[in-house]
Amino acid sequence: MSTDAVAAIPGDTLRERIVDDLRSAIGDALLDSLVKPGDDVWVRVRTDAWRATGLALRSLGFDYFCFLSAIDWMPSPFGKGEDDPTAPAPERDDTIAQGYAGGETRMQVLARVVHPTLHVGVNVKCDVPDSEPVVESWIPVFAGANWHERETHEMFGIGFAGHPDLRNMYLPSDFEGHPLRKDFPLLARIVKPWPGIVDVEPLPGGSDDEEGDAE
Amino acid sequence: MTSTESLIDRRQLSYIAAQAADARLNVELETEGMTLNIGPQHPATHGTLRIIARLDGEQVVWAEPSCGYMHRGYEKLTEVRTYPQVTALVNRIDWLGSFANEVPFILAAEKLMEIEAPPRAQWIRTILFELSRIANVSLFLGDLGVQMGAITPVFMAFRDREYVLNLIEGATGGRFHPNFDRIGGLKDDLPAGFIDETRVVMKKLRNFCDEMENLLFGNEIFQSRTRGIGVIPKDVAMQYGLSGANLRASGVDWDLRRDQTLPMAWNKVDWKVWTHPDGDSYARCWVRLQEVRESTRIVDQLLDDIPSGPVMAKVPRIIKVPEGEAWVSTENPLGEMGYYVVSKGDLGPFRTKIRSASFNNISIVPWVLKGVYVPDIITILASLYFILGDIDR
Amino acid sequence: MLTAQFLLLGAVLFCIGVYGVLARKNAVMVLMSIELILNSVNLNLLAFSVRHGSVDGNTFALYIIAIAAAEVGVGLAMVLLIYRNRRTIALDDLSEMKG
Amino acid sequence: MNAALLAADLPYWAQALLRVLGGVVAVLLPAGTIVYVFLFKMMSFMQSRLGPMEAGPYGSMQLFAEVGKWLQKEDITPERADRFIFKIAPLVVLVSTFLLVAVVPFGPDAWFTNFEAGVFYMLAVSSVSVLGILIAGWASANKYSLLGGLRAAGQLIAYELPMVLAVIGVIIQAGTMNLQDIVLAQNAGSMFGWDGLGNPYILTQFVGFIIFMIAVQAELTQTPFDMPIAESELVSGYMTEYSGFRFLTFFIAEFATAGVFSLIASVLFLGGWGIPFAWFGWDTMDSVDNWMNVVGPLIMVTKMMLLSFIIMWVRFSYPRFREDQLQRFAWKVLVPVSLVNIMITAILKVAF
Amino acid sequence: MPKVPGLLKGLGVTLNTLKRTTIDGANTVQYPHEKEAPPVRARGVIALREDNCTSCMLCARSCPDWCIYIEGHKELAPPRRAGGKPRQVNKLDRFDIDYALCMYCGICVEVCPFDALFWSPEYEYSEPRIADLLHDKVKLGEWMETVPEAPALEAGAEKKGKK
Amino acid sequence: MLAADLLVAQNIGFGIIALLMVVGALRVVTVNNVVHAALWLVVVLSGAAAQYLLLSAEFVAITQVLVYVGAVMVLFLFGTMLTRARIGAENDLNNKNWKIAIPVSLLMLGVMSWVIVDGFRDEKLIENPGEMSQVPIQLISDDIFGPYLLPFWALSFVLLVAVIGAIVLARKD
Repeated sequence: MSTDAVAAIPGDTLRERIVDDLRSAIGDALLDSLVKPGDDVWVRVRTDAWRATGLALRSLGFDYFCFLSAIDWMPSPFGKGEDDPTAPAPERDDTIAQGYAGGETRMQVLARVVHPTLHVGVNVKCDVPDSEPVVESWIPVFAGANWHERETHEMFGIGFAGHPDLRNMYLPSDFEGHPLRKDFPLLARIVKPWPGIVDVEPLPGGSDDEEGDAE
Repeated sequence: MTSTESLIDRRQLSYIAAQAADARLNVELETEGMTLNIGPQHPATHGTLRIIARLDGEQVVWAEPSCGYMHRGYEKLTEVRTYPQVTALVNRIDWLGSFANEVPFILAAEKLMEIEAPPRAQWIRTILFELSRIANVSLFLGDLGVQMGAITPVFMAFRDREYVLNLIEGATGGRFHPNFDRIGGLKDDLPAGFIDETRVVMKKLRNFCDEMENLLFGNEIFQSRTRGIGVIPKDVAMQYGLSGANLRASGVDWDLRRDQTLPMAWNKVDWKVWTHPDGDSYARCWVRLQEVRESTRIVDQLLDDIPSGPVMAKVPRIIKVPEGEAWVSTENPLGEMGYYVVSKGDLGPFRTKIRSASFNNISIVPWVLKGVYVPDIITILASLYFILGDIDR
Repeated sequence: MLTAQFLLLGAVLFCIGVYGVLARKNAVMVLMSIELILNSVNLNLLAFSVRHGSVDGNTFALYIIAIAAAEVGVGLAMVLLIYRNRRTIALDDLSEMKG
Repeated sequence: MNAALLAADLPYWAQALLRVLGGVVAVLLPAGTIVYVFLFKMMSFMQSRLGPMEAGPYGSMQLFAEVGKWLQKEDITPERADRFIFKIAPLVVLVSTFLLVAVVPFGPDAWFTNFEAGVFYMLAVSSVSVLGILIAGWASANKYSLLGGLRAAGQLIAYELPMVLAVIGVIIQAGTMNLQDIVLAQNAGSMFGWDGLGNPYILTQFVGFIIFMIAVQAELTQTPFDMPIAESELVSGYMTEYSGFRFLTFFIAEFATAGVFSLIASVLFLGGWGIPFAWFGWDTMDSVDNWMNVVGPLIMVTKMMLLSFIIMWVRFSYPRFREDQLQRFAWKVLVPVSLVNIMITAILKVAF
Repeated sequence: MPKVPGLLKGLGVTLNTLKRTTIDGANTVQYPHEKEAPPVRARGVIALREDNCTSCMLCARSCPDWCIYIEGHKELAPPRRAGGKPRQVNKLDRFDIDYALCMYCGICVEVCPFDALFWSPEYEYSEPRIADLLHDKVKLGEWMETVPEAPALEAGAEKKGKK
Repeated sequence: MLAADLLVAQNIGFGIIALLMVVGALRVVTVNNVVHAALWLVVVLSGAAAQYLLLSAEFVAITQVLVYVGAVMVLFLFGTMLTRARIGAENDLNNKNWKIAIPVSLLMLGVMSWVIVDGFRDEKLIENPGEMSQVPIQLISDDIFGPYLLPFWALSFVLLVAVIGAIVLARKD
């Protein structure tokens, strides 16, 4: 019955122990970590230790590969596409702010592995150098990373050293650009103006500040 | 190459050897190699998946799925939409079990907002979640027959799935895309008469499961088509991140409904996680059949004691989710469906990584199809059970 | 009906078959030509069977058909073997009897 | 159909014409009936639905609508196909069906031809359809079609052997290869000295009957042996590229052959145009009353429907085999079993 | 190879279904002749009560597909109380929903603060031309007749006024 | 039916079928597509079966259809499709001495026709065509299992050897 299983679900001490174990395994390659109480654990590792982290996690018993992706922390220069195309472009905050466990670069690779018997997962992040966006491939660690890395490469333009074939998964092979990067415009929001821009025409000659007593 | 890799290679080789030993007539006529394109328009790939298979006679030397014919870029789309709008969007990922897609996303947003739906909402969510699982997997059971040439099961599946869809539509208004979950609860309460109807339907579905067991699973032809075909060992399944029934059929006792604490009602009732040690196509199909049965049991028990009360927690009218990151995954009909939501405190998510089950499940295809025969491609694909929208997102 | 008309038909088929065996390069085509020859023989056998009012001709025609089936079976197996090893079934290229 | 009945009075050409017309009726009528009763209605009912209901009462005119639809469809030939062969292939298959029906006796005098070696002829002619299927698959210039054609050829050859062997038991028991005589032998026969029931060979040759029906199922490429057309694997196998009239030809051939094989099976195993308790002691073909020429065909159609029902029932219920399993089943199960059956039959024949 | 029981059981299932369909009738409905009534909550088509609409643009703004087009102008209406100031009201000029784009999420119905939009379970409005799926305010108003009452709720639900 | 009628009908039938067979046989050895050649061969073989029927050998004719058309030709087509059956013409089906083959076979034909015509002149196949009836199968079986039993055994052995040989040759390993 499920009550035993619920009892076995680990608490935050276990999560902290996992971080400690990982730190002892990879040393100072572990840059930062965050244990959110009752929730989840995030660690950030050095770029050159990306594969080593994977191997270390496997040896810690994290055999289940959940997903691998990336995050582009740059705020979108296009907003939500709900601006009036005739009006001047609005000012937008373009400071890059990374999320949990910090970061230094615009893009981060994010992966999640899970311990199949302890039922606890770890979110691993690693910075992707802005100059040369390449990290090590995780295929030798988890064979299933193959497709995830292909997808990430296609969507973010992040290279994976040691990946046998980084072909596009979804898009045509001659597609230019990396759609999930924030500076890639979403065409659907550009070709057509937002119907919410059009507002009710004011009363001819009437002043706008005057409020009727309706509703 | 690590040691595990060579182990996998060895298993793969022995698997190929075993398959080759079964060669028809034991006389293999070697023929010119041939590349067969299965799809994108092919009756076996329910959707527009394309499998490029290099054949030697009828044996597959190398196979590679090529997806993307239905890529809709949902991860990008979520970045320009508000949270309620995203709920309508994620319905369309696994379109056969739509309601189940909404739940983890809403739970992730609720986690970031640190609110929890009231118990009645949790109960109803769980009931609808399981109903969508039944709707999804019962279609799988019927479709399985069609993939193997039996045309009758699919009609029976559609017949009984219709009852479930009627229930979902009666409660949510949407037959396929309910869009019923809201951050903090549900859009509305159940309509009167829902509980009684559901009980009747659950009985019908258990009957449907019996019929499938007699018509398909007990059939020796079906067994000889599926047993020992497409064996996925435990460690390979874990490496590729298989989930759901595919993982449990490889003998991994892991069900996210049981093994994590979510504000849902699964751990309030008595049910069983089915596993199968074989890891072959038959095991995958069999586990799914048992899961449909188990789901009907869960629904029946949940119906007995729905708590009364509101279905909506107190949430602001304009929902802004506080800054943070959250990962929530649930055991969807197809497997583990998770959302990694990054919020910057806006009306909509900053980035959403949609971890869909089929993407991982289908990524094992090149591995598992090596050395099988053309008819087995179909069996294995059918037993892995994917939804195109769930692969391409 | 004359005896000669069947025999002449047989002769024509036989000669066409001989031409095929001599002129064809493709092993399968040669086998087909041999079938032509065998059939012309059968035609003769049956014609004489009728001519002499005996069923022996029928019997041996049946034997020949059976032999032909066996011959084609083995012949095609050899062709496939050759094709597998050399990727061609042109007989001219097969100057040596190595597998 | 009763061409032979009128043979004495009619000139040569009229006889021939009658036979051709009779043959067309004997092929198209069962095909149409099977398609409507089983494919449209029984299948639908087995799947909790009603099937076609719009064309005519209970959709009874649906078949004509379908034929009309097919006839007005464009006759597409793939660009890289071998045009001539592509076009004649369906006709080869259909010709095989027409040649098959020619030996089936429908009554004491209602037959098209009365071959001495009728059973043997039937087996020979049924194998011609393989040729049509094979060249249809090849000429389509489509990989699925080619695979389907090759599969069909392999399967049809593999199942011809059990079929021949199953029939040999009947031949041994009846002592003749003439289908008409086999009917007579069954109905005029007796079991343990009691001749009320006659001696339908389904009782004494039950194993043979089962093997024959399995082989028929395979010859017709119906599920569980439908790999050549395997919808979910090969799209439609050798029929993939066919449309319009030529697809219709394949379609008619498929169901007409089902009907003809049912007819032959009922001749071989169910006593043909005779029924138990209505065989009034006739012991030679000439002594059979003339009215059997009218009743006989009706009895035959009834038996055909019965056997087609079984064929279709299995078709709608089972998943399909895999190619190698099918071959193994034919060579390792059916052939040995039928050989043993022949042996036992021969021994018993000699012993009694 | 195959043992008999499993194969026979399969035949039994189909025969049973055949029997059931013959006796109890089919599970399907002969569609154009008889129709199944969709449930009350079914999201078939959106109806517009034009009087309630103030062209506040909320629905158009929250539509994920941008398929609602609203144009309106302000206008002076006679005062509600005698002697009062003339009110300024929003008058609706255009209210179109493009059903070729709509994904039936129902957000517009929910966000409408003035109860101007309703779901109707009506579903037979397919058109041969895609452009005809753009329903204008007249057509949307006609759907109002088909809008049903909200259903009663299941036992244990907290009663609350319709929002 | 009159014997003379039958004779005319049979002769016309013979002529048509013989013409078809000769054309078919010529196409078999000249056409430049393996599958087409095989199909022409089917025409020849079916024609041969019809000729056998004319020669009152019903059983042999049916066997011809069963074995040749139903099995051997299918095997041919199967084999060619497994190896290299392309759609369209192939150029290199003839070898270089096909030019010599023509006079050789023509010479043979000449010699043989001269011998046949000289030897049989207008000798009738059977004196009274009306008496021609199909050979009873029983006679054939008596023949096979009587005087010609030894060849039958030898043949069975040959067939067995052929089956084993074919399997051994075609096996992959």
